[in-house]
Amino acid sequence: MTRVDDPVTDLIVFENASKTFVTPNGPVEASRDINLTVERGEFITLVGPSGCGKSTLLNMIAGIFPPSGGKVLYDGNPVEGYNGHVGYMTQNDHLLTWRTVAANIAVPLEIAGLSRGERRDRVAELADLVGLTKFVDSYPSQLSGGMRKRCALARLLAYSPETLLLDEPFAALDAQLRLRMQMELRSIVHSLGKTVLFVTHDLDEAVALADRCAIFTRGPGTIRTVLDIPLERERDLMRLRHDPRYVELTATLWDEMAPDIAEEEAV
Amino acid sequence: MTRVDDPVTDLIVFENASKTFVTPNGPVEASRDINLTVERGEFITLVGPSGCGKSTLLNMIAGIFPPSGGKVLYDGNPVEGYNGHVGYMTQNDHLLTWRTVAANIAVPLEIAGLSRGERRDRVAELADLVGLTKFVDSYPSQLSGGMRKRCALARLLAYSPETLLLDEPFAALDAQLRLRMQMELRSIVHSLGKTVLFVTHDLDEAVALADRCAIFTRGPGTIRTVLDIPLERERDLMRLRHDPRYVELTATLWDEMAPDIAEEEAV
Amino acid sequence: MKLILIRLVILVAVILAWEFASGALIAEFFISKPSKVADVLGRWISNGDLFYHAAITAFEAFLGFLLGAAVGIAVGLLLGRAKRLAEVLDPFIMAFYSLPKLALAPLFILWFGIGLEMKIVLTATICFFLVFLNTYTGVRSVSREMIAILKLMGAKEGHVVTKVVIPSAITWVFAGLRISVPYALIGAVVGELMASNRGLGFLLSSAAGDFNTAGVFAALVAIVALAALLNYGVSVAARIAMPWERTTEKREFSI
Amino acid sequence: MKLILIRLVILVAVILAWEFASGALIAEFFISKPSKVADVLGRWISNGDLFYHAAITAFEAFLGFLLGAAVGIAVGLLLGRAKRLAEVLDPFIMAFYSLPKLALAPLFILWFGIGLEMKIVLTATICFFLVFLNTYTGVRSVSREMIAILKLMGAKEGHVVTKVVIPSAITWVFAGLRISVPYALIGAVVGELMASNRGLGFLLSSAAGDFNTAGVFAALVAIVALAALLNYGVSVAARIAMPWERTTEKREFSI
Amino acid sequence: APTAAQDQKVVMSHSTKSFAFLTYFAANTMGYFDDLGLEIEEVRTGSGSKALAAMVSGDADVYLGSTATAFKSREQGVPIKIFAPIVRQLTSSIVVTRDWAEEHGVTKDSPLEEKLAALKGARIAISGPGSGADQAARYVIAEAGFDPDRDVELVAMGNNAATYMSAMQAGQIDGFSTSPPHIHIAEQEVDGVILINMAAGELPALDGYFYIGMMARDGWLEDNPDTAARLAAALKMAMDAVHDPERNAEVGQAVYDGYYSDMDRDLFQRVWEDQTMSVPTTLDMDDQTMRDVIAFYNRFSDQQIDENLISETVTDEATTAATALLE
Ligand SMILES: Nc1ncnc2c1ncn2[C@@H]1O[C@H](COP(=O)(O)OP(=O)(O)OP(=O)(O)O)[C@@H](O)[C@H]1O
Ligand SMILES: Nc1ncnc2c1ncn2[C@@H]1O[C@H](COP(=O)(O)OP(=O)(O)OP(=O)(O)O)[C@@H](O)[C@H]1O
Ligand SMILES: O=C([O-])O
Ligand SMILES: [Mg+2]
Ligand SMILES: [Mg+2]
Repeated sequence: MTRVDDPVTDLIVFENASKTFVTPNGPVEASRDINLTVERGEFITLVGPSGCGKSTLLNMIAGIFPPSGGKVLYDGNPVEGYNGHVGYMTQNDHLLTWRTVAANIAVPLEIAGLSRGERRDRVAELADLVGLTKFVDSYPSQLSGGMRKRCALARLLAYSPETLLLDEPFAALDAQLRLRMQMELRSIVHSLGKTVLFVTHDLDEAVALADRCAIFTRGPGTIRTVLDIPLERERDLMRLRHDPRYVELTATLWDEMAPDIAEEEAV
Repeated sequence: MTRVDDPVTDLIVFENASKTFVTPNGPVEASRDINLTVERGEFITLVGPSGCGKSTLLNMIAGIFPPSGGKVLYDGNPVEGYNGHVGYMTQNDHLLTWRTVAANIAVPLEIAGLSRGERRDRVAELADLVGLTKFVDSYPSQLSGGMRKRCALARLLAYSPETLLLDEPFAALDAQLRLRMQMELRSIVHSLGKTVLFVTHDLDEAVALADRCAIFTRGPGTIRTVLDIPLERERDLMRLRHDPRYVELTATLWDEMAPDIAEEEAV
Repeated sequence: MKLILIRLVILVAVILAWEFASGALIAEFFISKPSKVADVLGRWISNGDLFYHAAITAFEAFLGFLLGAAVGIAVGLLLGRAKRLAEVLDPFIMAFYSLPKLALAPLFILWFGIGLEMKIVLTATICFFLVFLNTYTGVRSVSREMIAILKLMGAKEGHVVTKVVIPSAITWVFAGLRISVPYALIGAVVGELMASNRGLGFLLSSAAGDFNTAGVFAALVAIVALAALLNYGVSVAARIAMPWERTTEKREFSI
Repeated sequence: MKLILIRLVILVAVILAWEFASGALIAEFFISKPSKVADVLGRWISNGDLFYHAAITAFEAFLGFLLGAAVGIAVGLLLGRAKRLAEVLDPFIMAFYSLPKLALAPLFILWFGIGLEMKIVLTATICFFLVFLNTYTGVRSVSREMIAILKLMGAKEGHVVTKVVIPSAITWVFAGLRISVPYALIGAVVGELMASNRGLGFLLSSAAGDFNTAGVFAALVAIVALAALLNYGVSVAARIAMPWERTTEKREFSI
Repeated sequence: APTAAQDQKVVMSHSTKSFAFLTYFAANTMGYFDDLGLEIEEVRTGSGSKALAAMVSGDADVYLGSTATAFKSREQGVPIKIFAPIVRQLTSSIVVTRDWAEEHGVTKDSPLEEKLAALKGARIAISGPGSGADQAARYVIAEAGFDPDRDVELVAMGNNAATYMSAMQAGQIDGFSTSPPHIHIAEQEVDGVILINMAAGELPALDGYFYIGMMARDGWLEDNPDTAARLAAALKMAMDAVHDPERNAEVGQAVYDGYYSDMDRDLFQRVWEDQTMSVPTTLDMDDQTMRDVIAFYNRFSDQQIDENLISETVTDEATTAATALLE
């Protein structure tokens, strides 16, 4: 991959980045030679087989660990230690079990030093956004799986990091709620100009949300293709199904992702 | 709901079953007046909004808690305490973090008293089935999200309970793997005549796998409709997309589930 | 309610068995009858001795406990978060911990005298180690993932400690505190046995010196009662500090 | 390696400071010079005294520790699983725990004599409570969800205990064991102070009775060394019992 | 009697409530300290080393303890002095179980030689190695011609005499060596036999041994010469009272009321009569007595005390002033 000239727009750059975990049973190669450039304000979806290294890629951007080979640059500099510019909604919800929903959403606000009043208002707003208003006083163990995810999403949205890393955020939501959340997310991201990396296994979602979609090979994964999604930035997700470009793009992605199935179907 | 005559085929019966959780912040109504009869050997999928009580329903069959109103019968008797006839793959994977993948899969085999050799063979077989052969010596914390789910699935399949309760088992899997797992599951279930209750948010999946699909209302949920899926028991999941009955059924389900979206789309 | 009843029944049974065993199975010289112990307690209560001595011991135990627990929690948090430092210091801490405090009595007296300070310091030392070791283990077993999540939100060390480390480790801290409570009393009493002219330990040793077995047992009963009181205080503190725990036990669970 | 070096440097610094402080800042009568302590140790080593007495104390401490730990773990598991029973017994257990063992010396001797048994029983009693309380807390904090999952697989109580409860609570058990190790030594030594003519406690009290401060410190050094040894044994056991923990610390984590 | 303008507080530390401190108990309960304007606060520590530490730390002003301790301390750089005598008798005596006595064919009244000879192989409890009880026992054993380290089993059991009784009861020991009244209590409570009553001077060689003295820091003595003198004076008043046949019973009653009211009155009376002779008649602490102390100590200790220490460790300033005060 060639270096792009304007370093300001290249917010995240992977240069032959690899990650091999060292374990007592020997090395586990999670990612191999990742090359990817994400521009500021882009919405990238990541799709690929289970275990191909999608979460690993997000981890490297967040600075959970450095790449074992190659480089991961954020805003021109190698990521070293926890990357304070990103917000990360991990695959596991990682809620604080000893805090209620409201208190969980408030964590980043407390860290940011907001006053009690400001926190309360913001928490109420966010709880409403994710449909948890009635459950603000519940503990995570009293929530359903999808509700926990929504709580984690609200917590992420509570502060305003430059970049959002979302690891299968909507997998546990029903179709309707998922659509609503997708619309909310796109509108927030769009209005605030955030950069997003979004992992999903739902190929329709991967197309519907993305500016570009990175497709991983089977693990130890590398990025096989980056599919451009030439849909408008302002798109009506609800009507997308009827857009022929969308239908074609999902078909393409499907073929890319599941050649065996596609083959069978072609018979 | 009227009592069915042949008690042998009615394996699971919900009679006006409700569940209200008692919490320090007051009662939380999770399920209301659930009526459902599941015949032996049926494959039921459960769909509904997040938080509508799908997991709660499975919990009641498993005997995690009794209904707070109404009855839940298993094989003609009220469920009292842990129901030993069911295998439950919960929404959270609940793997034993201190055991490797192989040792996790082996847990039910140890409980069943299999010899070391038998266990080893069976574990190898199952690890292969879910594609974790290379990771049998990894600990859960070293797996990707989808791999953890697969490990939990393998653990469930390790023993042969009469009824399988599956709570979004494939949500974290990529399309291809998901299809493979769906096929494996249907073939196992079919050949061994198991009864299955399967929660999913993927409406295509809900139709593709089910004999009947129970649709929940928004929580406190009850079952709004039970949709019959008049597809063959022996179906080719890979080619289902081309079956007009399937296409129609998914459309019906979509309308049932997301009337708002359907409306918008109809414009 | 029923619980208290069952406990009462057991208590009464034990006391009755003891009443009959004493004198019959074992000389009263060694184990005195509960009725006589009650007599002594009654006398001490009516002449005010009990309250006077118990107040002193309670004061020493309580202050020593607070001091030892506070330092133990602080050092446990510090070393739990500073792994390298903990590794360097580990053998020294364990060495100090292994010293039999009884054998150091002359040194304790030399440095801290024979007054309240000495007993408070002795108690604090004993409690410190018990609270420290549990707190440390608790802090070490806080989920690294959770800490990472918080750091990504821009949390400073202070936030990490207050928002994740303490809540995660608090069960450990309270386990350490509960383990320390009886030792706080034991520490104060042993301190009083070392040197004193007041406190329950003094009552105990004077009774022992006079071969007044009923007195010895009366002092022991008072010590146990104080420990129960202090223990109750810790339970209340635990319930306040861990609101989620209280509901967890009562909370219905789902999987 | 570097770690050991840093520790050595600290150790040497402490010993030097001590060497200079003793005599200068504080009378040797109370804190004797390390060089003199070394002399005494050298003498005890060459005439075999050290080995003889240390072996006895080690034997008492080790057996008492094993016994107390085994019973503590067993009772902790039992009561941790039997919540009702635990609630009923709780006040009685805490009452016994709060008794200053020193005050019970006459009874210990009456029942267990003045030989090894008495020291082993005393040590076991002390270790029992520390191990029990931690094990109990550990068992109580095992995830109910995990137990439910296992029960659904048809697990009997035995399976639940061996496959979920013990592995989940084992960090707690080992924390209890580590807390007990020094008390095992302390218990044996206190037992020897109660009655004996052999063991490190005896060496200690002879030296103390002689106002032979160097001897007192030499005995303390020997006690600490024994504790370190026993502690090391527990660490090794912990590493064997918790293979996943060993790798957890070293394991790279991802979120 | 002379009185002071205001009461001076003196904190007094000692190990246990034993007759080894009889003179002091008498002075205290007879109110002589009060009479001389001294307010006494008493601290009991369970062992001599702790009582000494309390005095050296400054929390206690005066330490009542074995005279050998003073030499030992000074030798190791702790500047304390003996300034008044308390008891001149090695009060530690040996009591054995009746079974043992019968088995070995001895009684309380057997000739000393027989009693000594019987001790071979006995298991005798002492408070701690190096303690007065230990040294007394060793001395007795050596007198009998045995090796204290081999021929007799000396078991250290701390300062809780109840422990000795338990051990006797449980058959774990044959006897113990300690000061009155514990030997007498054992006689009564657990059917013991007082084999060698040194407190009553049964062993001629140790009769009159200067066992317990009053000690203080050099600095304290320099700052409080008058207080020291008054302390010594009160002791002298007690000595006089004890040895005055008219007042002996009165003193006994006072000591009983003040210290031993939990004890059987008759038993106390027996002990009292037995022991009053251990109370010195004068405040004298001559060099020869001190040399005896050192010789006795050196006989059973690894470390040897130098006689040259006597002059700096013993002061007669307080006793001299006391004598003047009383006149
Ligand atoms: N902490 C770890 N230690 C060792 N190996 C790890 C660790 N974390 C991840 N891996 C391995 O790295 C590989 C990639 O994992 P990753 O979580 O990135 O997959 P993923 O693409 O997110 O999969 P999924 O879609 O299932 O979540 C897997 O083989 C996994 O076993
Ligand atoms: N242990 C509990 N205590 C209190 N309330 C609970 C508990 N478990 C579940 N609930 C509540 O019951 C309702 C139904 O939860 P349930 O987990 O059954 O939903 P679900 O249909 O499985 O949702 P999802 O699709 O998000 O997993 C929710 O409102 C939830 O908050
Ligand atoms: O330290 C104890 O006295 O138990
Ligand atoms: Mg992942
Ligand atoms: Mg659910």
